[in-house]
Amino acid sequence: MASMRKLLNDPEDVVRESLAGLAVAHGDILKVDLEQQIVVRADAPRQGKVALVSGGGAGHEPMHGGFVGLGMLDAACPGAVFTSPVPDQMLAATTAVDGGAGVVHIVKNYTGDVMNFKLAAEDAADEGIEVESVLIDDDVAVQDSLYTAGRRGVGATVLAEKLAGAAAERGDDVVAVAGIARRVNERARSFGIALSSCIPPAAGKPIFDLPEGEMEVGIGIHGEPGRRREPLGTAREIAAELVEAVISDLAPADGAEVLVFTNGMGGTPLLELYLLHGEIERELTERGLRPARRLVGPFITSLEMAGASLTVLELDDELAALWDAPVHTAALRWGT
Amino acid sequence: MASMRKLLNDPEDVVRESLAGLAVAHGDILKVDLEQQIVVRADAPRQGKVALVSGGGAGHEPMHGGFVGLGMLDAACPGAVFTSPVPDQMLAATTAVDGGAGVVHIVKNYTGDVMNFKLAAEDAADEGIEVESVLIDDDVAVQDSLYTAGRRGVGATVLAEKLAGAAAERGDDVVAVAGIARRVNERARSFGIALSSCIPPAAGKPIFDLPEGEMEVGIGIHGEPGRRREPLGTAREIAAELVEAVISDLAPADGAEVLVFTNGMGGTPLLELYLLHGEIERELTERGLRPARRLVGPFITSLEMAGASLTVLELDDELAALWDAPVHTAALRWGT
Amino acid sequence: MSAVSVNAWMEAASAAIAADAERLTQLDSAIGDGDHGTNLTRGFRAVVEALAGSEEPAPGRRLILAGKTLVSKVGGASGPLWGMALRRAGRAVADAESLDGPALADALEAALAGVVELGSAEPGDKTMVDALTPATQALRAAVDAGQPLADAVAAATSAAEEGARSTVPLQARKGRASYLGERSIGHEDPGAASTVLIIAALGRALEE
Amino acid sequence: MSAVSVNAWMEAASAAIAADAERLTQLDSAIGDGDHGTNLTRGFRAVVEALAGSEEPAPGRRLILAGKTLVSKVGGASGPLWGMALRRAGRAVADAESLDGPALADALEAALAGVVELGSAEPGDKTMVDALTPATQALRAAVDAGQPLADAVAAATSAAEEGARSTVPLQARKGRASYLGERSIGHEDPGAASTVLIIAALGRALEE
Ligand SMILES: Nc1ncnc2c1ncn2[C@@H]1O[C@H](COP(=O)(O)OP(=O)(O)O)[C@@H](O)[C@H]1O
Ligand SMILES: Nc1ncnc2c1ncn2[C@@H]1O[C@H](COP(=O)(O)OP(=O)(O)O)[C@@H](O)[C@H]1O
Ligand SMILES: [Mg+2]
Ligand SMILES: [Mg+2]
Ligand SMILES: [Mg+2]
Ligand SMILES: [Mg+2]
Repeated sequence: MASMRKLLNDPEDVVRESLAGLAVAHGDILKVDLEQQIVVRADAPRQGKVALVSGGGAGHEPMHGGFVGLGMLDAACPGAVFTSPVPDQMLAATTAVDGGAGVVHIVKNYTGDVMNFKLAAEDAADEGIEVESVLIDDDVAVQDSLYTAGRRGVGATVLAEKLAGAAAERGDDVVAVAGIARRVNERARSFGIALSSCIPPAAGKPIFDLPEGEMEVGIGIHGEPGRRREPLGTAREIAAELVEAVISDLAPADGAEVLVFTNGMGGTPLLELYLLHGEIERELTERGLRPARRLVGPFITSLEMAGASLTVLELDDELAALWDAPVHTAALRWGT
Repeated sequence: MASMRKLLNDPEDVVRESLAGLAVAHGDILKVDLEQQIVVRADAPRQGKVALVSGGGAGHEPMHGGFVGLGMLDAACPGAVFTSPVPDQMLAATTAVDGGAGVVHIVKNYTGDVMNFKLAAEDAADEGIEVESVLIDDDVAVQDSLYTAGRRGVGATVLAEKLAGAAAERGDDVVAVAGIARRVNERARSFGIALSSCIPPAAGKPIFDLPEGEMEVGIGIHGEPGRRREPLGTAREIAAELVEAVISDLAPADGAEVLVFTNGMGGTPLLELYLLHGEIERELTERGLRPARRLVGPFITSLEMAGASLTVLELDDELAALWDAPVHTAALRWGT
Repeated sequence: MSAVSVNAWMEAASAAIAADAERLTQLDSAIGDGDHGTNLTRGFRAVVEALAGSEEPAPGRRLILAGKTLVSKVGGASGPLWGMALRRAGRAVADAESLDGPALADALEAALAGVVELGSAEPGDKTMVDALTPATQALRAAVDAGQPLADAVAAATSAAEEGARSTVPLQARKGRASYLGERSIGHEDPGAASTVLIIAALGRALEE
Repeated sequence: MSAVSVNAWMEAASAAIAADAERLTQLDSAIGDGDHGTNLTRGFRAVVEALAGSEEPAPGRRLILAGKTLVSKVGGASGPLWGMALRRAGRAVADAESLDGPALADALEAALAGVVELGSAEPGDKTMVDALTPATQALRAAVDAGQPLADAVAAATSAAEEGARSTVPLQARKGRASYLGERSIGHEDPGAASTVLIIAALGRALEE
């Protein structure tokens, strides 16, 4: 017990007890149902507003609980660490926030998440709630082929939740809100690298060992090893690698305005993350792209993994305006 | 080169290059003078407003550069990692933001910071700028005696910068602004623990080794070992230890309203930090105190150190109002 | 005539998985996210509890309860997959009074079909399907050949073991392990390994 | 008559510190924040550069330039302390044409006074003062006794070494190491260790 390098009591209780802390820290924004293990906007349900529900394994904080609030999610349902939540939770979240205008499920493309959300959506339909499911699969590290479970959902999830949340807030209907989330997914791509593993509470030790001087390239967000190992490069080299992977796949229009999201995996100091962000913007600018919005920080993490991921979203006027719209959550806040 | 687990180019350039990234990420809030290595509010100098300048070694991000902006700091001058900046930087920052109403220096009580800021204040006085220096020394881990360099400045720094920044924004004069910062320092106490060391870029390896199952108790923010080693406790035990250390020294009034600042040292997952925060609030409430404001997250860090610190500030109506006042910086933002 | 007790099966499976949770998690750490052992331990514990609290006599209905419990308690990929498997198994045997050889063969076939319907994995994709498919086939063949249920279950267990071993050289095409591409080669699939435990548990659940 | 060349002194100090930076940083890791080696390496390199770019002939003024450079380039505790030390040393010898024995003794005494004024450390507090104090005293005594400058510098170096060694069993009362309380016992003070290098560098800066 508690002999691993973790601030917790019993590893089995870590998610529930963390939610209890989130609840007391942000009682003005959200409420937590500890029984169902769901986080719900304090003022839910909002009659007539399309509701946004997301969820997934815990361990990616602030995602998703930190994104519940005005202009973003109406509810989040965290599973055990790195384990998709169960349909019961998703259903409880969906019914708790449904304001009669339908509910959008933001689902990251992992076998578990997809299957559990599918079962939940069927249950919700049985209860007469209109559910639109949006699948996020922006990780270019995984080939989207018959030979894989398809691309993983990573950084674009944060952007989709912000932009679709803003669309719901301005009064879009359920199809339109889902449409915004899908547009974000189509126009965004991500790629990540890790400099260390993380320590899932249940395992109590790192998932993999990374020798000094090497990095995992093409990682996901569950502490799993990446597609390949490479000698650790300089920040400049890593920025070039991230940008090349993302931009060659996204293929944005010449001179396009982009949102640049430089994400920390949890254990990378902000000092380094900003340094990397500077290198990334230089790379993007050299390719003729125009960074017009940015997000820098640890927003979709793998516990204390050291590393970073880049997400680039090709903007249009509507998406930029939705990005600028007010948001008031534990992790993202502006305009209020 | 770059063989350590770090996202950087040359370790000698890490601070300057990180500032370059900060500048492109937050051009709406701040500007960076890479030559002088200082971060300045985008709209500085603000004529007639008291200016706030802080600084210290880098490696504590988002402190201080992430606190530059409306309602908080006018300038920050980061030194090398964990090394106090030099008087030239402090002077450059002071002259860049002076709007004729005087400048408040927020100085954390470390030998280097104190000496360098002292020399800078003398230089500023020579140039006719009125400087009030406020010393922050809130860390109860260190006895404030003849036999130490005195208490260290830790978490209260963040609160003092926010509250004094709000006082400056509402138009207080230089003595009043400094007075708010000093009041925060008098009414706040901090205590921290570490579950791992951190890796300063220049050293390239951890400062100390912590065996599995142990923790450093009474740490500062420079990756140095703490006052003592103890067996790693549960989050509940650690919360009790933090609260006891802070509250027994602060000795707040019965039933006092407090601001609870649960700070991550950089490498502790938010999942764990919220869990700890929940335990801390329970402890405080059991002692009859009333948490009325909270700040939870990594705001004053030691690179990727795993661990947490607690700062408790005894509130009064004025301090609570100053806390609620708008702030718009890279790391803290509300009301705008 | 001998039959399988659902309660005894689930208890034996739960005990075996709990005892081997560490190994399952190790396998999942190599090519997944290191939670397979805890996922199934949590799930089967909940199943045993749910069954203990139920008065339902029909084995089919008990299997449905077990499946629903897994869906509600596990999450991840294995929760809905094994949940669907047991629900379908239960429906297949409907109100049959006992899980005798033919009923168990029907149940396993329905379970496999449910897993494939939900997860679309084919044999060779390096998933639990690679263990469940040969186990199901072996059991059906032995039952059809009139072998005693104990022998049929033993044959199914051997087939599952061999199927699990056969996943080692494969490159994963489904689930998390598929993200690793060629790096998934050389490791046993955790879901196949736990399937062996669940099938083998049948052998400790034979009555009469 | 033999004297110390300021340029040669600073160059020798810079080289010695750079060569031993790793060890200084190690010492500072044990009871400080692990930057002492890089702090002084950066600082003395800048000093050598500044002196190379200066035409100033008077050793006193060269020392002042060296001190100002340290203040501007190092930060931390050691930057202002050694900066103040060299500035005061320079002022003490004013426009003297050479840093001969008596001038050097004046310079070191002024340096020590400056460090104490800024940092308020007393001997026994486990700081650079514990090395600089005996070194200064030994040099003054040797010069007063009419010994050759080389011998005086050698005596100062031995005294500094002994002073640095004497910090090992002490509990720190100043600087970062004081935060450790009793845990600071058993380690040599990094600032005392670098002081040894700077004093020893005098021996490689003797002219005539
Ligand atoms: N599409 C699929 N079809 C069948 N089985 C699958 C599929 N995807 C994953 N699995 C099985 O699930 C196992 C992983 O389960 P588990 O670790 O509990 O879930 P997760 O991958 O969500 O962490 C894999 O080893 C594999 O056998
Ligand atoms: N008040 C003081 N007076 C004299 N020397 C001091 C004082 N405080 C610290 N020092 C010296 O400074 C050294 C540390 O220097 P350095 O590591 O460069 O700075 P910092 O402690 O700011 O990281 C200590 O080993 C000690 O010798
Ligand atoms: Mg999982
Ligand atoms: Mg330092
Ligand atoms: Mg798994
Ligand atoms: Mg130091």
